[in-house]
Amino acid sequence: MVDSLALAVSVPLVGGLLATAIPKRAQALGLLASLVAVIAVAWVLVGVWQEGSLRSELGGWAAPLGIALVADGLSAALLAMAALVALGVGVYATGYFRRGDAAAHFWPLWLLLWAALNGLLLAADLFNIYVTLELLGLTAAALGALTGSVEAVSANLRYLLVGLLGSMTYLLGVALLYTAHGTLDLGLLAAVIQPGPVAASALVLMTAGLALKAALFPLHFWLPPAHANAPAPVSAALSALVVKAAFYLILRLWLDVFAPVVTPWAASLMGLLGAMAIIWGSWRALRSERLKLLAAYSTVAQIGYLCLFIPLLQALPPGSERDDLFVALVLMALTHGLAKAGLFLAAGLVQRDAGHDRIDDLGGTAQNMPATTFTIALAGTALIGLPPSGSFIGKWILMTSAIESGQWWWILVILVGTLLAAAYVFRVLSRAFNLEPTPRRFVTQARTEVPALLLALASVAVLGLAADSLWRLLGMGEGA
Amino acid sequence: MAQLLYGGAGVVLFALGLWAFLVYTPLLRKLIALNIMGSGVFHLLIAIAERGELPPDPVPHALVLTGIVVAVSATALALAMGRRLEEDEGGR
Amino acid sequence: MTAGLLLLFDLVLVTTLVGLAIAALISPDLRRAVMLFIAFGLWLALVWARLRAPDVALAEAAIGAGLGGALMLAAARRAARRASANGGIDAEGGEA
Amino acid sequence: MKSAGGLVIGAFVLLLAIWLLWVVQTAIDIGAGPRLAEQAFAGLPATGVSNPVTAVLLSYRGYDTLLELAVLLAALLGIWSLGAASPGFQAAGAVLQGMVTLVVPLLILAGGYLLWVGGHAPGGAFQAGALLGAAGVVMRLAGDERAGLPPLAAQRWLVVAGVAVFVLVGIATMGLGAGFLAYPIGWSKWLILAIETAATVAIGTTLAAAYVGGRPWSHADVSGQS
Amino acid sequence: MSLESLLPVSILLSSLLPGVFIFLVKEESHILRGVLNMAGALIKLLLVGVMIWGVYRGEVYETRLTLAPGLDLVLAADALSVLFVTLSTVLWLVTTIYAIGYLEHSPNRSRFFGFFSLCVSATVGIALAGNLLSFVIFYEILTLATYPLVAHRGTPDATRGAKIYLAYTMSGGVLLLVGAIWLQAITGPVDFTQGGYLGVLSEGLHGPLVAVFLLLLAGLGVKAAIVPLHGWLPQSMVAPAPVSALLHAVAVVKAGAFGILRVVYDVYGVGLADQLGLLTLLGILASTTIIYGSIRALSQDGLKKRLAYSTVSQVSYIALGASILGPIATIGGMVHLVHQGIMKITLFFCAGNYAETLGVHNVSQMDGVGRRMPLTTLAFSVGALGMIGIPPIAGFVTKWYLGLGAVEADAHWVLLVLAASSLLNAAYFLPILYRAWFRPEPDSWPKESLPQGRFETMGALLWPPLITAALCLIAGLFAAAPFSPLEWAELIARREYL
Repeated sequence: MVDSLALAVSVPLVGGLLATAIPKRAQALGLLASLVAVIAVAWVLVGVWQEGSLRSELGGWAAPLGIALVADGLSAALLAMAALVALGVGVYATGYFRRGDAAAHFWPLWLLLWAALNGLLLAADLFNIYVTLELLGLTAAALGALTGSVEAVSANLRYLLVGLLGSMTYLLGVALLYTAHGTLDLGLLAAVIQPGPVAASALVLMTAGLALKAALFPLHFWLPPAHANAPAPVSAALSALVVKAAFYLILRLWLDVFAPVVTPWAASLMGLLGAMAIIWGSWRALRSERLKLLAAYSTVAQIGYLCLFIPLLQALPPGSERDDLFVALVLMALTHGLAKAGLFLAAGLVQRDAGHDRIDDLGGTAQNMPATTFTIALAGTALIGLPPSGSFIGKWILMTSAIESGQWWWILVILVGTLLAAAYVFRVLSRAFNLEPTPRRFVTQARTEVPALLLALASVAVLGLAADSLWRLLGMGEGA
Repeated sequence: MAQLLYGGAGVVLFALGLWAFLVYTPLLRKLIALNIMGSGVFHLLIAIAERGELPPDPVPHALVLTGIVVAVSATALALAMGRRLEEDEGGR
Repeated sequence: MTAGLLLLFDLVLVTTLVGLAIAALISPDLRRAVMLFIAFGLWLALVWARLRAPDVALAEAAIGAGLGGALMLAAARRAARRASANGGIDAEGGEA
Repeated sequence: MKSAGGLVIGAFVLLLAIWLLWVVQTAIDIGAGPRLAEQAFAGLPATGVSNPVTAVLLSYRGYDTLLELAVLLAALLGIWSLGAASPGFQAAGAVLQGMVTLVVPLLILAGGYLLWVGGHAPGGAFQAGALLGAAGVVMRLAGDERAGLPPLAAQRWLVVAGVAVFVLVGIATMGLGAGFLAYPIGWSKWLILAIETAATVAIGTTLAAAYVGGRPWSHADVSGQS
Repeated sequence: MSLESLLPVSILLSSLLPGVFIFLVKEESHILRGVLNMAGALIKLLLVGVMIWGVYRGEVYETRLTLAPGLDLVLAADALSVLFVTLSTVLWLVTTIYAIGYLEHSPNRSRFFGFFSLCVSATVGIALAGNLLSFVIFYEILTLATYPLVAHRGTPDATRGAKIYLAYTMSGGVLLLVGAIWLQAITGPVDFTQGGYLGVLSEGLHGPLVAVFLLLLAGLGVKAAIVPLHGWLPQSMVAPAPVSALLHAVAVVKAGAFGILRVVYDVYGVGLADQLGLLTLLGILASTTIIYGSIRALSQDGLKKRLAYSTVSQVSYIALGASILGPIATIGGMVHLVHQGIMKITLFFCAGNYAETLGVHNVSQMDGVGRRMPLTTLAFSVGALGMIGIPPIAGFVTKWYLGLGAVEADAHWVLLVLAASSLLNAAYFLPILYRAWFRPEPDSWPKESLPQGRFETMGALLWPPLITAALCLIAGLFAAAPFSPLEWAELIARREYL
């Protein structure tokens, strides 16, 4: 019995070990491990596509004593996105880190981060989630500080501490649940959980801890400096994947495990925080002077969009409408993930070429790099939510649901957020239009520009036009 | 009764650590605070594992063991980052 | 040993533990704070031994209090050295 | 510490503590059962070890421990990426030196003992590894810049050893047709011992290297291209 | 997939794919870029020819892609879409020739032509959109693809114009989006249906339907430049002449007007729209725009600005036609979609020629241009007279049908609007013609660049306005011939009012 779920975690892990042990070959080994890991993830994806969901009991011990890995449509979709982004980031990194030394530090940590991410998405055990969260947080902070500049190290030290605070808070929630219910398995817990002070407190504690890690407004303060000062491939992974991973857990808890505990008031509060994140994040992105800071603030806003779904999902009874809304949420998360990865990778190229990333002074540089400017434009399209990107469809369904459930006020938030997003995206793009200089060719460095462009393109064209297959992937997983 | 007494102590430790984390700015103090917060949670887990006459529940023990190692790893990384900052500031 | 005596013993253990934690958290001198933290860790190990968790007690003493404490102590010593170099202005160590 | 803000935070934390105390009591009342204890003891014979904590750590929840070792490794990699280690302390006096020659072998011996008894008595890889690490710390304090560690190239292999053996065992059991980390009956005890040995070495090396606090003997620039 | 389902998407791809490749073409490869451009334009023309023939015979062409449950991207060809598709395709071909000549020596041509092709693809997508979702998708893509063209020159003026353009169209876009979503929340997914599909809804929903209409109208009105949402159009005249010509005479403003036609006829249905009082509202807005645009045009000295305000005014004839109940006015409105397009593009081509050849940008500099550039000025005169409504040029046909329709519907005030507008048209166009033909030439032109060919200017710049001017005459003279725009508009009206 070959267990694709365990492989999805252990392949990048082994890659990380090899890259640690043999630093001279770190890049080659890392790329090789990335390829194998992508195959493992594809295997999981095929399994979920055919079976609906996969479960494997590790160590031969069934839950609650053992730990299980579970892949349903949601985790499979996010795994696939992580694999795509990771592949893009990996190829990009070979062109980005010119010194072997930097690459030798990047690869082991990066592969461990990927392993943690896959582990988190597949985890079905509360304490195991804690361990993956810590692995994720440590590798992310270490990677973020890789440039070694004072800004990067201090921002990521703050990120590390905030992450630890979040983990501790989360762990207290886990301890309460184990005290009351004697199990750590998500599925078993969902079966026995009852509304009451313990469940409510555990949910609040865990959500607060995860919200810190997901940079949910008003706990987002650490994100912009940490993401803006990291090396570009790391920023891409942090913004696209690490933050989303924490949000994924919030989603799991609120929609699956704690569904009977969540009240309309609590869900509306999440929506409200999301609304504030959208407005605040977009506004700060608009006012940012640096491109990477803009992208980082836009991440704060995008997490807000995902939160808007929670009150609407909570209000809907199980059925096809709720399923549609749920898939729309996933679609939105995937689109943002790919788009934000593309945007950060492109921003890194602009920064490297110009020596800075001040938006007001980007004129000639951006113009001279058509492929990179295109990447920013495509990613921007997805961030605004314009067609044909996946987030357009997500937004359409979100707004439909807001109208149908009578919670029309969210629409106003979405509209304002959309216009603000358009303003900040086009503020950057307008720098790319001059008659001179005329770019020599479309692509200047294929190894870095093409992965960025493909990621952004995937967020716009693939997720937009092939969104229907996501319904099939998740529809089976959700057992609609 | 022991469960409640020790578990309550765990919660108190958690709260004390949280308070100190929020109130102090120096890195080392924040780390002490975080470690005491963590110890509080671990303490709660150890407390509920104790079952009087019966042998204690080994699962929380194992969780805490894992937690201790994770906490010390994070502390070590944070201290190294702090030292890097000190060196940079000292070099200016 | 009667139950009452045991409870008293427990109470003393817990009170000392919390007292050490408070002392470690609010001690004005950073190096003493770390020392107190180490003492707290060792006391915690003792309490856990009382709670029949010898494995964890060993680990906490060796890893949590021992190595964690050693790391912090080194940092505190550096901070103190720096503070004396700066004329004692920045006694609290690096900013987070 | 700003007094007004500190007061607000203090009040908030106090309320939180009271609320949590009540919740803990409620939780204990709800869950006053055996939780997982009985199952853990019932499964013990199949694990090949008699110390239940070791059974949980390496058999029932071995996967957690695997990732935990990865966390430790990640922390060290992070520390290494931050730059070179600072120079060690000046050579210690004769008294300390004498103590080192006594203490270090003792620590290593105790580590080996703890590792061995971990299967049936309190102890195991973490405690043993911690003692090895402590030996390194003592040597560093006594003036050995390397904290008794081998050269970097060998260190790299040692620090990955724990996770490597663990994950390879997992993949191997999977290849044998059992699940990931599902040790075949009869092999269990020895596989666990092998994993624990590797883990002990890795933990000891990692902790000592973390105490050294940076990449030794390499001063190349680590900054990325941004 | 059958041939019938492939045709609409092939028409879309015939400009999209060349567009994508053009981006990748090196700046120096003039010939490759030209070949890609022309091949795309010709293939599209061919495919559209097939489609015209098929739709005339009643064939159904439909490409359908399910994006999500209930959300289908539909490209379908009915008579109305064919009208718009044909217009854009023919004018794209002509404008491509013009643009190749116009941008001969200017930098960043790959970027320009790439986005130019994307714009045409988006316009064709709008024309073929088979439901409101598809319409919104292409409508937004059009916004995105035109922004780089407006900003193309990168001067502070261009950046500012592009910013204003974007602010208007994005705001309009989100209102349209909300309207479309609200409507779909009420009805569920429904394709455009001749005669509308909302008539069957209960009266209780009439309140929301009015609100939805206002949202849709606000969104479409921005691109159709209906007062007070027209502010972006004069500002966007900083764009290069081919952009102003194709996009601001044809693609963008027509997309808005076309959308209004779709909403009135194929979503609400004229009956329901009239019953809800929406036609009256539309009529008032359109009339106001017609008069206001003409008055503002009077005082513009910049030739392109004057043409822009003229566009503001003329595009609303289409909405006016839709607002009058009855098939004859419908024909007038629909046929103006084509007529206004070919007339206005002629005028913009000519304005571009004056600017390129002589450096003439303002009306006050146009004394005697007719002697210096007789052929261009001849084309300009045809376009201008057509706009005023002089027979036998195409514009006359429009005004005649609108007038007849107004009489038929007893909306006599429309005649007043038409008369006033025609007078104003004359007042701002005739002085130009007078200057051009009858004033003496000045001693020197502002910035004359001598043409290298036999004609008054480069051939690539001269032929397009002559062709479109000829089309204006043909559309007017042979209005009754089969497959003329008028005949086709009658076909649509017959099917709508069936």
